[in-house]
Amino acid sequence: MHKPLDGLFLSTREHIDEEEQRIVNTVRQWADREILAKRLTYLEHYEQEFAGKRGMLLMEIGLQRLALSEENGGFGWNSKASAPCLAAVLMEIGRADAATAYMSALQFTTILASGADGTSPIDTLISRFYSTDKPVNPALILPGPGSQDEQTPLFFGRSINARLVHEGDSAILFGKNMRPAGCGALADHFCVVCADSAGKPWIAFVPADAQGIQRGNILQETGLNACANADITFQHVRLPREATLEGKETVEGLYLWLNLFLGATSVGAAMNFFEIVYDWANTRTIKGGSLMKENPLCASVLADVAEEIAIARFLTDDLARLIAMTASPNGPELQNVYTFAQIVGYRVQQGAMRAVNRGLELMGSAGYAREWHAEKHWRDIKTIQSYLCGVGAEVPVKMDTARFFFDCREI
Amino acid sequence: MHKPLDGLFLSTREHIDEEEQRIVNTVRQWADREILAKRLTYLEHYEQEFAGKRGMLLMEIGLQRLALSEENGGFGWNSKASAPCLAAVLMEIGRADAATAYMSALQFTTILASGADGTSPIDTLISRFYSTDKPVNPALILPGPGSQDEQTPLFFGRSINARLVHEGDSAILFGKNMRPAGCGALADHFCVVCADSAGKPWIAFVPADAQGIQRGNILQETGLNACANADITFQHVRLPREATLEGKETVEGLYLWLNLFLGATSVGAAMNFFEIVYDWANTRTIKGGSLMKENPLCASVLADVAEEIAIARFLTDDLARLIAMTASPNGPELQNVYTFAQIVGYRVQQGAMRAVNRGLELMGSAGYAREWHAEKHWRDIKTIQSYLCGVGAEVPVKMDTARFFFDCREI
Amino acid sequence: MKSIDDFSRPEEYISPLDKHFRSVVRAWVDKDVMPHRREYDEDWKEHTLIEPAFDNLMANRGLGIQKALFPADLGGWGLGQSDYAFTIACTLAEEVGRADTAMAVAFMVTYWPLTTILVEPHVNRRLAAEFAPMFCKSDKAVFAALAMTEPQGGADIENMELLGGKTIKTTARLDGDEWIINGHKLWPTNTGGVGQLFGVPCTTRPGSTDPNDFALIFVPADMKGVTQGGPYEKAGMAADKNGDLWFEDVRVPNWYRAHGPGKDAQVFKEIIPWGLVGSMGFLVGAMMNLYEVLYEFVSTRTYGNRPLKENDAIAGLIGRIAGDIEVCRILAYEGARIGDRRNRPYGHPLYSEEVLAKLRNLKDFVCDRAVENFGRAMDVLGVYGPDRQYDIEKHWRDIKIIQLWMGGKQLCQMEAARYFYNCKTL
Amino acid sequence: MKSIDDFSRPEEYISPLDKHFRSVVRAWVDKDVMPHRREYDEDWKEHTLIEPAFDNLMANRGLGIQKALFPADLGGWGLGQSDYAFTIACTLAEEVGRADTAMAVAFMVTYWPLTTILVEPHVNRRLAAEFAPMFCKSDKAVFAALAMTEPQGGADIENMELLGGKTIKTTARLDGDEWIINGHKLWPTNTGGVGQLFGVPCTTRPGSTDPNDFALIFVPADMKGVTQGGPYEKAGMAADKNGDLWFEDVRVPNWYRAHGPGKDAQVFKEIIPWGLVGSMGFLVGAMMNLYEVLYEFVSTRTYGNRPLKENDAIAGLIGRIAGDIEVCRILAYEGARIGDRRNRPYGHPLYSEEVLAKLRNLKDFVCDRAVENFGRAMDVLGVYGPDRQYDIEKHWRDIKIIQLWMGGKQLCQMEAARYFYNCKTL
Repeated sequence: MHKPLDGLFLSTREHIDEEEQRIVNTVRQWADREILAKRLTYLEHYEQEFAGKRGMLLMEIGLQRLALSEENGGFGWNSKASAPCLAAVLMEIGRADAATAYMSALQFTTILASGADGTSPIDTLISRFYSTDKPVNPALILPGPGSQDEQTPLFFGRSINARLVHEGDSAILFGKNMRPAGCGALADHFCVVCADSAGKPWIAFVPADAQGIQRGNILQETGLNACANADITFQHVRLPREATLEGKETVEGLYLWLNLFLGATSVGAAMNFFEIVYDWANTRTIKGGSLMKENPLCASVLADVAEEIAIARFLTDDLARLIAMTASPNGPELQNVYTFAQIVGYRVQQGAMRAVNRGLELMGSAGYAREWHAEKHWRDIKTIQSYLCGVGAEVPVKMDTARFFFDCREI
Repeated sequence: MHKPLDGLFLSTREHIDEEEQRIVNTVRQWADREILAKRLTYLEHYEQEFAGKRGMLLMEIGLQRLALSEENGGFGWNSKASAPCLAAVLMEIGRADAATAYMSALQFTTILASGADGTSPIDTLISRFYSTDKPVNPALILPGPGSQDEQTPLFFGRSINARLVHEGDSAILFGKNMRPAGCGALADHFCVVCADSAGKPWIAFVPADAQGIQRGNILQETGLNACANADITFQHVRLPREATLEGKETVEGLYLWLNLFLGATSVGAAMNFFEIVYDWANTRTIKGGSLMKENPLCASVLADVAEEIAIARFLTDDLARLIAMTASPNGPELQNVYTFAQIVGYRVQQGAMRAVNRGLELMGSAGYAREWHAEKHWRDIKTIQSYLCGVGAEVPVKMDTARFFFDCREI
Repeated sequence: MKSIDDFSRPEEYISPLDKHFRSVVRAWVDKDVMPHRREYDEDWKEHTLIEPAFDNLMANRGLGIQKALFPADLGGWGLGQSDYAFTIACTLAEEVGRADTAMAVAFMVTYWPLTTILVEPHVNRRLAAEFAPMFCKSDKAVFAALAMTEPQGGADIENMELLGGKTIKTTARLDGDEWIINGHKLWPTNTGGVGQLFGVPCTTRPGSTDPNDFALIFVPADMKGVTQGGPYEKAGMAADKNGDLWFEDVRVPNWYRAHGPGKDAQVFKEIIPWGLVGSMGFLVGAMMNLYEVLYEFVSTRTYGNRPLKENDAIAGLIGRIAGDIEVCRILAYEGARIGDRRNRPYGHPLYSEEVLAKLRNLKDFVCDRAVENFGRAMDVLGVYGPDRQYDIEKHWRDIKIIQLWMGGKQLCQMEAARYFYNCKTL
Repeated sequence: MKSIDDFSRPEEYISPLDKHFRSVVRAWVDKDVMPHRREYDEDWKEHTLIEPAFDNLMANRGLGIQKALFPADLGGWGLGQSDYAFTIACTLAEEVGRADTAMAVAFMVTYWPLTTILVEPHVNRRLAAEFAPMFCKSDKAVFAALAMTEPQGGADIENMELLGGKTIKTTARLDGDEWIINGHKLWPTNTGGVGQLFGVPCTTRPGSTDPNDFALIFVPADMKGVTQGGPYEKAGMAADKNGDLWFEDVRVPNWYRAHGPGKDAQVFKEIIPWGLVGSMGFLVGAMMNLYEVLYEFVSTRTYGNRPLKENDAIAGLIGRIAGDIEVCRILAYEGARIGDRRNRPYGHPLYSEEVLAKLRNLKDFVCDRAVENFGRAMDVLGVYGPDRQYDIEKHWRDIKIIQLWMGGKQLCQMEAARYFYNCKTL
């Protein structure tokens, strides 16, 4: 397709300055030249060729240090005010490859959820970890499903399956066969939501080379194939105390960023899906001759595709702006933005998924053949959606929403 | 309910200054004191008591002149930059009474779609018409359904049923049994989309006392009962030429404003519905004793109510901001914003309607009894939604969307 | 033009009487209801227009259909003994619901309490004989009501599975050979002044969950101590009056209890399937009318100067509406058949968890489709959608209440989930 | 625990053979498919694991089910003569689809072209005798394919109502007592190397819309000039191979044409109902497996430290999933029955507009529910949703293709709309 996407999908972004836009544009060029133009090659030789492209993005363009504070050697997109720019960058990466964007989203989430203030010990620790000349593979272990036979501490109903015990200057981490949201098999570090003995939630930053970490077999998963996953066991893993951060608000903050970044990732992937469908609809004929796009029923399906993506992008931008607004003294409260982040996060994934499901309806077997690449977006976005749900589909988010709006106390 | 709605439903509004916010607050006080506090009374004695309250809003608070230019004696909220403020005001009125807000929405649409530049002849004409000490009742005649037996000029597929012929300094209007979007029976003027002999669309401003206007019987309609409707026939209605405005862009502009204003109206009504459901959920017990809101299934329905309204409000704010952005030299193009206005307009109505439909599920017969007022919002919003569709449900909007995003030429 | 009768039904289930019932009721609908139904909303309090139409359907001077369930030897038609009772009920619900679902519910709820004493295998001959003259010999429509809902608790009474009747506040105390009944009910169909006989679920021991303490007692409206309030004003369903009902030391003979301890709780559970199948029939009937109106509109009004139905996108949308009606009709008759299998070796009793859960599920499903499709249809009509002259908006207002009644959507969901997932604590 | 067999079926329609077929196929599924299906995705090219399983189902050394349609005197089971052919097809589709819908389609598509010559009232004895040995005497699974789709035009061939075959590019020319066939087909199930017999829709006069110029000709895969390409790599359905198929001056005897001018077009229309009912069966089977997996997960994993199913909101959500499965199963069997009514006075022929439109509608509906519910179920499993070990994600990938095949969703919508609204120009 030969139209600029920005001219089609409007945005109310007003918080991105020229310098920031330049970085967004650089990432778009990388996407166009390095990935989209060579996509069919990658289909055959994924492993060999693709990893290098991610390296180029993270190292040469420097995205691995984008969200690190200037104090710690980063680009300084480390505040809430950077939310719109970070989201914009992830959309561009997601358009090229959702798995690559997903890993950057986890990186950004790890950094920003840990404060990223340029001064705290954990920020220094994480910054040092990321300031390497190799791509860092991150993994998140979030609260999620519990098991019938055990009572766990909860984060708003979701089971926190990792336990934290503080011993002097150390923190010891336990947890058995926990399922990360992707990347478990290749993670260089884990960002883990865990609970102390009082049940209070914490975040722990865990380098993968720490003693006592076991990984299960590589899992076969629906999508995000570059994010090879495996179950993780922590057996008495000792961390420095400064690798942990306390409090429910910290975890809320993590979800807030995660919803934004995964939303941007899926919207990016969906925009490339739009490009694929655009090309299809502009060349495919039906009913013995007329162009598919000129048939009103097909056009209404095409409209669904565009509409869902447009709305998802709007909502992602809204969430980014809301997060940016919390940086100002009169900004909204965290609990409030947390609720909206959960709502918007789930709606964006749902919208992106609907866009793809609808688009596939028009593509027949081309939607399904690996060759056309449409099916990859479908599998990738679905995987992100399910990961983000954690457990119970949208119910945990619904409970968060009802709790906030209707003052429920027991759900 | 005793919580401020603003604290619950976040907004990304940044374009409202203190002065503007004061007006919004005044309208809210009017809503709380004059309408919401006395609602049960109105149920019995609607006609007698309610009309006066609208007069208070339009005359004493002065809303009838809000969107008029300062040059023509108005408050000066007459530019695209005023979109967020006007939408905010309509939400407050809609919360009190959708029909009252609907009539203000039609007023604002009439004024702004006609240019409202403070200098053009039509603006002067309309401003003079609105500068009276009685509430002006407006009605719109929009493109919509055509009839099997006639070919009409089209506005993107919708039939333009009124014809315009220019004769020297006059314009003559024709049209038979046309169905306005509400208010036909009591209109003081009509804002009519019509077509000239070449099929080009125009807007005409028609005072109701012009010669040659016939009204049909008062219709019984689902909701917006204060906006009594009737079919309208124009038989050689003569207007001054300056009461007409030319061009497809003019009609696109009209839809753009209409979508915003009706969106704000329905969101406002939905927010009051939220308050009703809030009270219900916080007092009603189920399963022999527990509070409804503490049951997870009911809570998830409550969450749907809040979520749909929150998203609808976000999207309305987004549309308002987009319209405001078109005022700046680098702003998006009209065709683009028109498409988004159609998408957002339809999604907002759909979301508001879903919120109400879900909420009613929990209210049992109270949802249905006139006494609780929930059913009024349900009927009012549904009426707005159907009016706005014009004909063919969301299909015309889908066609607009596909045309814009996929360059369809024949649909 | 395709007719509404082209929607599929499971042909193998249909009663031999179906054609006859359908044609006489449809003739009545077209003559007595269709010409007047647009005025019913304003007639909600007085029933000046509505009452004569009911008389023509229900009473002896008309079709006399109110006697249908009574045994033939008592002057009825004996449908209580039919193998097709549910399927015929579905047919009747459809035909009347097509014109006016409120009328359909008011007429069919008259049968509702009577099913507990007139349908095999639970015929109570003595009560049947007692009430037969009231229904079989009248030249006026006679309405009965099942007075379930109480002020506190909403759907709690319908939630028998969970609460076992423990929240029932209406009491029945045996005093010699009479029951003394005290309590306050509200919202039953056919109250607000029209009910002449009430089936009253009450408790003989307040707070008990023992099924033996649940009693279903028949109370004629003219007994001392029975008070009916006036009808509530509602968003729709004007032909169905609902109001308050008070019982103050009302005395009825002890044999006015439907069957006795234990059995009453069972027959009370058994009324639920009737209500659910009836609800589906009402909705399918209303949707068949939706199809008729929509067909006309999309054939004569245009978009792009061609009939709406010739635009592929609109065709897709209205095709989905017709397709949903087809689906719902199949499901409604399958639901009816689940009821009619009650006495067959491969069937399940009406009070079984299986029947209740499956019918709740089907009813929930059909309600959702109806609410969705009427809403969509109004939008297809656009500016004409809210206009009562186009007949869809009235159904839109009316059918929402079908989703809300009998415990509403969420109770349906819970019963289905309990059944399919063997949930213990919902 | 409730079992998958607790979902409703219209009991009155079920074949006396149902129980037998169901139990032997289920035993085969549990033994030969369930233990291996998670590895099928990697086996898409070679079918090293998949082929032996097919042999055990289809060939003489196993259940021998590939002979089912052939007349008994030719070595088959004579199901082509059964009054329950569609209903049994639905049962088989369900049972195999429960394990793997790709396997189900590959196995059942073998019947597909054969229905045109083996099912009453269209039995072509000569062709039946010709092909009977191939299927009835083999110790290996033998696959047939219906080679419809062509490179340009996509679903156009399935869109016979509208296009009358005018876009078909594959030609058949009579040369003496032989047909000479030329053309290029792609994506048929059971190509990519596995097909041994092809039913080939072709035209005897390119561009014609005259039904007499449509020919359905059988072509064994080993004829000179037949070339099968390798299988495509797809997002799912690994057990179903699809590829290109070229016919280059392929000569077959003139009596390999199914029936002849006019009749071929009719029997080609009649295959569509089989495909639609089969599709619904596959989906219901897959959803029954979804229920099994989901039941286990929601019973053992927790939210708020209680089993997921004991949370009312999650119960509501999974209850809706189970409820939809119930609904879809009822509809699938009603669809099957519409097929089995073809020879009854109250039924309609398979080629009739009525049957085609109604089955398209039901298939479209069931597809939507399946796509929706598998997607939801993955989210219920959350981080475990995308994991192949939980078996839902494979179905999720597989069943989407069922929505896309046979002309896809939009063709279904158009046929239903045409029928219900008598549209002329869609």
